Amino acid sequence: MPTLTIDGQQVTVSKGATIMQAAEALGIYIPRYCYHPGLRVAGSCRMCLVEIEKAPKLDIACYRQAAEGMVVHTTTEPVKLARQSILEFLLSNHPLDCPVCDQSGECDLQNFYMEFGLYQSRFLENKIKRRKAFPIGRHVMLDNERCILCSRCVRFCEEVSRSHELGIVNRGDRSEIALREGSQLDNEYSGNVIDICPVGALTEREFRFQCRVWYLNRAASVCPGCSRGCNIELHYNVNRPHQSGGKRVLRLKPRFNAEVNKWWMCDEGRYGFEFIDAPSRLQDFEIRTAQRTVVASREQAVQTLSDWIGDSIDRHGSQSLGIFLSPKLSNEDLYGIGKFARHVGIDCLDFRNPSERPGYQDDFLIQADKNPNTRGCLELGLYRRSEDSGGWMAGEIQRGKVRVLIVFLQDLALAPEFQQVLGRLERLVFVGSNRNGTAEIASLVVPSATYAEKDGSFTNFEGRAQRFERAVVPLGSAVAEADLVASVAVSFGMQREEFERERLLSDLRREYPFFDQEALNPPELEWVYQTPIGQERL
Amino acid sequence: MSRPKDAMNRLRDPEALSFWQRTYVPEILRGLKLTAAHFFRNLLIHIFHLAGLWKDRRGAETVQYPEEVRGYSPRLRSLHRLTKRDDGSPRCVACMMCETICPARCIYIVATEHPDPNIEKRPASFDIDLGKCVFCGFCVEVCPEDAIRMDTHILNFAAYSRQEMVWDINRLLSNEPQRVEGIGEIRKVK
Amino acid sequence: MMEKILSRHFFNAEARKLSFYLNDGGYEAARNALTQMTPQQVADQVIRSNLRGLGGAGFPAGRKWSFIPKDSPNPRYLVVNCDESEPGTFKDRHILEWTPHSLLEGIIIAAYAIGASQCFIYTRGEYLHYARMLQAALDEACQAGFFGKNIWGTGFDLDVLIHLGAGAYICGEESALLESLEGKKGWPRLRPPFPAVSGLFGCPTIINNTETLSYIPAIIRYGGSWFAGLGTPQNGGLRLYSVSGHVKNPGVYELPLGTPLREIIYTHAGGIRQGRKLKAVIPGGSSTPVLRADEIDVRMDFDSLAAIGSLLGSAGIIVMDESTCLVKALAVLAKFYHHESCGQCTPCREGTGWMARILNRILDGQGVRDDLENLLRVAGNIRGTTICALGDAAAMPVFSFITKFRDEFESHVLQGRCLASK
Amino acid sequence: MSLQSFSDRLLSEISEILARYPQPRAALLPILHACQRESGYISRDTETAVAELVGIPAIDVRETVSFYSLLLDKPAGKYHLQFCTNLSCTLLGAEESVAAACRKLGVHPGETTRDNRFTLTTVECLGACDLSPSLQVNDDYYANMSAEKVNELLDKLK
Repeated sequence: MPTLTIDGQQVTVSKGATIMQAAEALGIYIPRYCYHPGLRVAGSCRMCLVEIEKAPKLDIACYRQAAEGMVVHTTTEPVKLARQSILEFLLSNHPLDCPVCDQSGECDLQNFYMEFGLYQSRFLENKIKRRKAFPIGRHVMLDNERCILCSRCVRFCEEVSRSHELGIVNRGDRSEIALREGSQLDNEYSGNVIDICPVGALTEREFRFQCRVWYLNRAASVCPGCSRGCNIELHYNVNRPHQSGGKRVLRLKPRFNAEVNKWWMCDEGRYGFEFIDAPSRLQDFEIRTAQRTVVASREQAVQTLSDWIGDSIDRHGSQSLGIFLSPKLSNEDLYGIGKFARHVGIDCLDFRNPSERPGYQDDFLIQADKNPNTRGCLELGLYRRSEDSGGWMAGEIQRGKVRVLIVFLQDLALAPEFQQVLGRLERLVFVGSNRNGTAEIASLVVPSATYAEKDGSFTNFEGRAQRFERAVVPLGSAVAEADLVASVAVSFGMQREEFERERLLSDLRREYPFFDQEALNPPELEWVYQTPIGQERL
Repeated sequence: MSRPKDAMNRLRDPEALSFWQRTYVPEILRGLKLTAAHFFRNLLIHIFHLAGLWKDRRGAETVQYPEEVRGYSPRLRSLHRLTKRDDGSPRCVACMMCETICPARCIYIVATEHPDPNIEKRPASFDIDLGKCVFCGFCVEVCPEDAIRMDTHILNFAAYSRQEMVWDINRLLSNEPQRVEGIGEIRKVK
Repeated sequence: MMEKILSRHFFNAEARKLSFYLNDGGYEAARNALTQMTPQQVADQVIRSNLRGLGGAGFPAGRKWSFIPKDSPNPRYLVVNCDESEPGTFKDRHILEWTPHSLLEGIIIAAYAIGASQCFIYTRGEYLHYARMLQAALDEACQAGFFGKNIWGTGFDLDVLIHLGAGAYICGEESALLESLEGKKGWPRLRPPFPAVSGLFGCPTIINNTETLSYIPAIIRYGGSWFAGLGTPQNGGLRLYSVSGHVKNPGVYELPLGTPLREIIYTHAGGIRQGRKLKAVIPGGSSTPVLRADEIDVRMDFDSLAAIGSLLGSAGIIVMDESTCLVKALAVLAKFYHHESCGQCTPCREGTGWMARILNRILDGQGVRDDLENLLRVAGNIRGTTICALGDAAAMPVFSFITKFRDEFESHVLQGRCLASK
Repeated sequence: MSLQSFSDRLLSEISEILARYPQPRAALLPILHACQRESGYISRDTETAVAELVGIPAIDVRETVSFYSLLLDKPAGKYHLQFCTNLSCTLLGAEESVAAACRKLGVHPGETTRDNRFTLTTVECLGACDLSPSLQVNDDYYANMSAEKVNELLDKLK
């Protein structure tokens, strides 16, 4: 347990910790390019050179281990000079591409240059020309001129994705990133190399020219792509909608969580946000009769729904109502719906879509269950334990027991069990964000908010409940499921306050001790892979 | 630091006026002389003009806008134009610097791919809403490519609708720079 | 007393044969070491000899051996650095060509001292011809039972493998050499750990220069103190000086450490050719700081050269006469370091190319006033900030050439005029 | 394409090499040398095949081949002329020999003659400064080159 002094502050770190880690513990930021906490130390960029007393020359903080009594300086003149010179070297062959580079605004070369740079070019020679802007995979563009050879991407492909696509070929200043002949950077985690690239050498094809990053806002969220629940950030553009053709959510970035996903996320999750602004989004309440479909106001729709529920209870009892939930709903929405169901006596509930098959999974992040909140549904007990899948409800409809079915998000029309029987229902209500087969035949369609448009929490497969925060307002007339239920529940004598987000969460935690977790504390934005965007200036 | 203070003192203590200055009479007479001279000069020249004489002399000193204009200064910030590459395509690389700095938020750019990877980016559309523009010139200052300028000397771009006040990339590209000559000189507009 | 050890039979083709070497008392020292000495006694003799590493850094060879951890369960390796790529140095080539058995015998003794049963000889790929000569010698020695299992019935096994590099100066740097030996590109490793602790395949590894090992048989045979007595204090024994450039007789000269540079140039190498005047000397291979003609009265040993701001390096003496344009000379060296920088760490990768381009521009008559300051500044920014010593090696000539011959450089930059007399 | 195109002789040489090293990867350089001796250069297909043999990713072989200047990734002529242009050789006029060779063969450094007989390259120190200016043709060293000696040599090699 060595104790060392950095910039006059003492800190004790565990044995084997580096100066970089010790400095981080003190909140001292040492600039770096090749160092990434999730990868083997390369020690090649030399940006993190620090002064160690009694050492003959500067040494790199990312590799040198802390030793007892070590005295380190990170802001002295020799250190500043070293940083300036490293930046000057890096820029000597780096093109002045910032105007067209998607990385500008979140580029470490820009940021560190503004902070530590020399501000006066003394480089009179011609820059080395290399191949620019070519795709090297489904999601990634490479620009060899911009590359500073930090080798983060190479190490990522060696150590994390273990796919070994990238390498550094040639030597000296002819070195460049290259792929194996005829191959592509197409592993399941390829998007991460974009995040860890400190400059604009690796950029995202999907995000290309969609928006300058300083227009982006960020929201802490949880990936809904599978039951891993990777912590993510939603980056959305509402300042300059014209730049990205009206699309609001433009990209997802992983958010550091040591227990869940570290610094990474998979491509499937990363590019699985298109549905948020897709043309298939439902934006209006629709009431459908045999003859025609009319757009209704929220009040009309809520009234209709309340009437149908009340009517069915009056005529056939609460057993005639069925609710088909979705493991894509948040804990709070599920709990709110469950609360209402209990209040009016509906116990015909399930969430397991019989047509859903397990998907691809690997031994790193990707889970076979592509729903973010299956565990939450299970913990809340919103299913019939005696049955092994949700298909039993088709039987209840067939037998004429369930007459009104409210379906959340799921496309039951795809499930063979339900295809035959949905027509037998008196009323089919669909609540969902995007149009699907079930929405097409529903007599009432309620547009609902996606996870990007509301606050909530998902419980991942390990039982970790994690909060996500709202990024954008719901599209069109879309409402959060719990809000819809709240409006309906008022007609049945419940208080609207019972369905407020914070109240739902606190009730949930009280009623189900399982959810009383540390992880449910409000998320904090943690920028681990890049220095913050200077958003406050706009 | 002495000069501002000095100036302040001078403001407070002007030089003492002489006797004649305190009477104001000479200054009043001088003023009258100037206006009277103009009055009689204009009267005379206009009468001669009526008679078809002295046509090469200006009648009044006032500029007969819009039939006449004065030569503008090169610093004048007039209607924007987008500069062109040798092949006629816009120099603009859609970096959004002007859109970012614009205090009136009147610039709207949509970026797209340029076929040449050495240029990489170009504007798919570039609109300036002149109804919002405050002609601060920040867009010109900030442009890293010298792609936008305000040297057309066009000032009469009024329109009948808000929509017409939005200039798109084609209109902006078709604007040409105005050669600066005879700053302040009065010219007839053909 | 013998004046020469390794070079006694240079240019005698018979000498590379095992029979000749055995007649000369060859392999006796190795047999003695293995049968009558403990590894520690062997190491003690080498420490006593003051033999310092002859690859460039000058680290005491015996002490290096002592860094092997005593308790490591991993196999130990002996690696012979025969990459010899330092411009101006060609002594190892002579050893391979004329006295390969000295090296092989030295390997047996050193391997015994450090407890290695596998040795790799890393030779540069260009030396294929000389590597074949060494291989022939090795085959003979194997036939005679000097290598393989249970050597001289002592139970000591030793296998030697000659490994050819493929053209990369950086692989003479010991950790890059190990990477190359492992089949990777020659990117130097971060230290610590040092190779003695974790080297080849993560096992304890001792890397010695060819010349160093070749002297060991004589040290064991005649004793460490005898060898130490041949040189100046702290700088034991003899060494092979490679002399090239504008001298009458370029070649390898085996002389005691501490022989004055003037004597080497004028007495042994025959002086400057065509009766010209001496202008500058690089004393220890291209990366060592250059000396002016008035500085050649220095003794050629580690400490004396360090005292006047230069280095003994690999003792590759490059002599330049008055007809030499030093801007051109430095540009050639800068081009070399640019070509050979491995590209791993930033300062060397970008800086070597930058310096080479500035110097080329100056040679083309396109120099500008700030160029010399810029060169010094770039060199200063490379020095001490890189992973391995190549950065320093690239920076040192730039400093020494510009500071010692500033007028020549200024004349080139400011007047576009070369001061070299043609 | 892979190992099938390797001759039996080469394959047995490779397996011999592999047997001598404690780890297969360490045998990479000798194997590449063997491949280059066989076909004059190392093609991308050869790289892939070698990667398979040694059990490492193909990009690692690519990195290695591109790093070392003696490993060629395109064919050289029958005679590969490598002129040392480092300091000792330049001091004694290496550039004149290079220029003479360029003139005679009608190529620039780094190029191969159209009949594929000669490839001319300038290289860094060959470790033969006592023989300056030195020239390596394939594996053989030639000492004390001059413009005349280069011309003579080229005539002989033709």
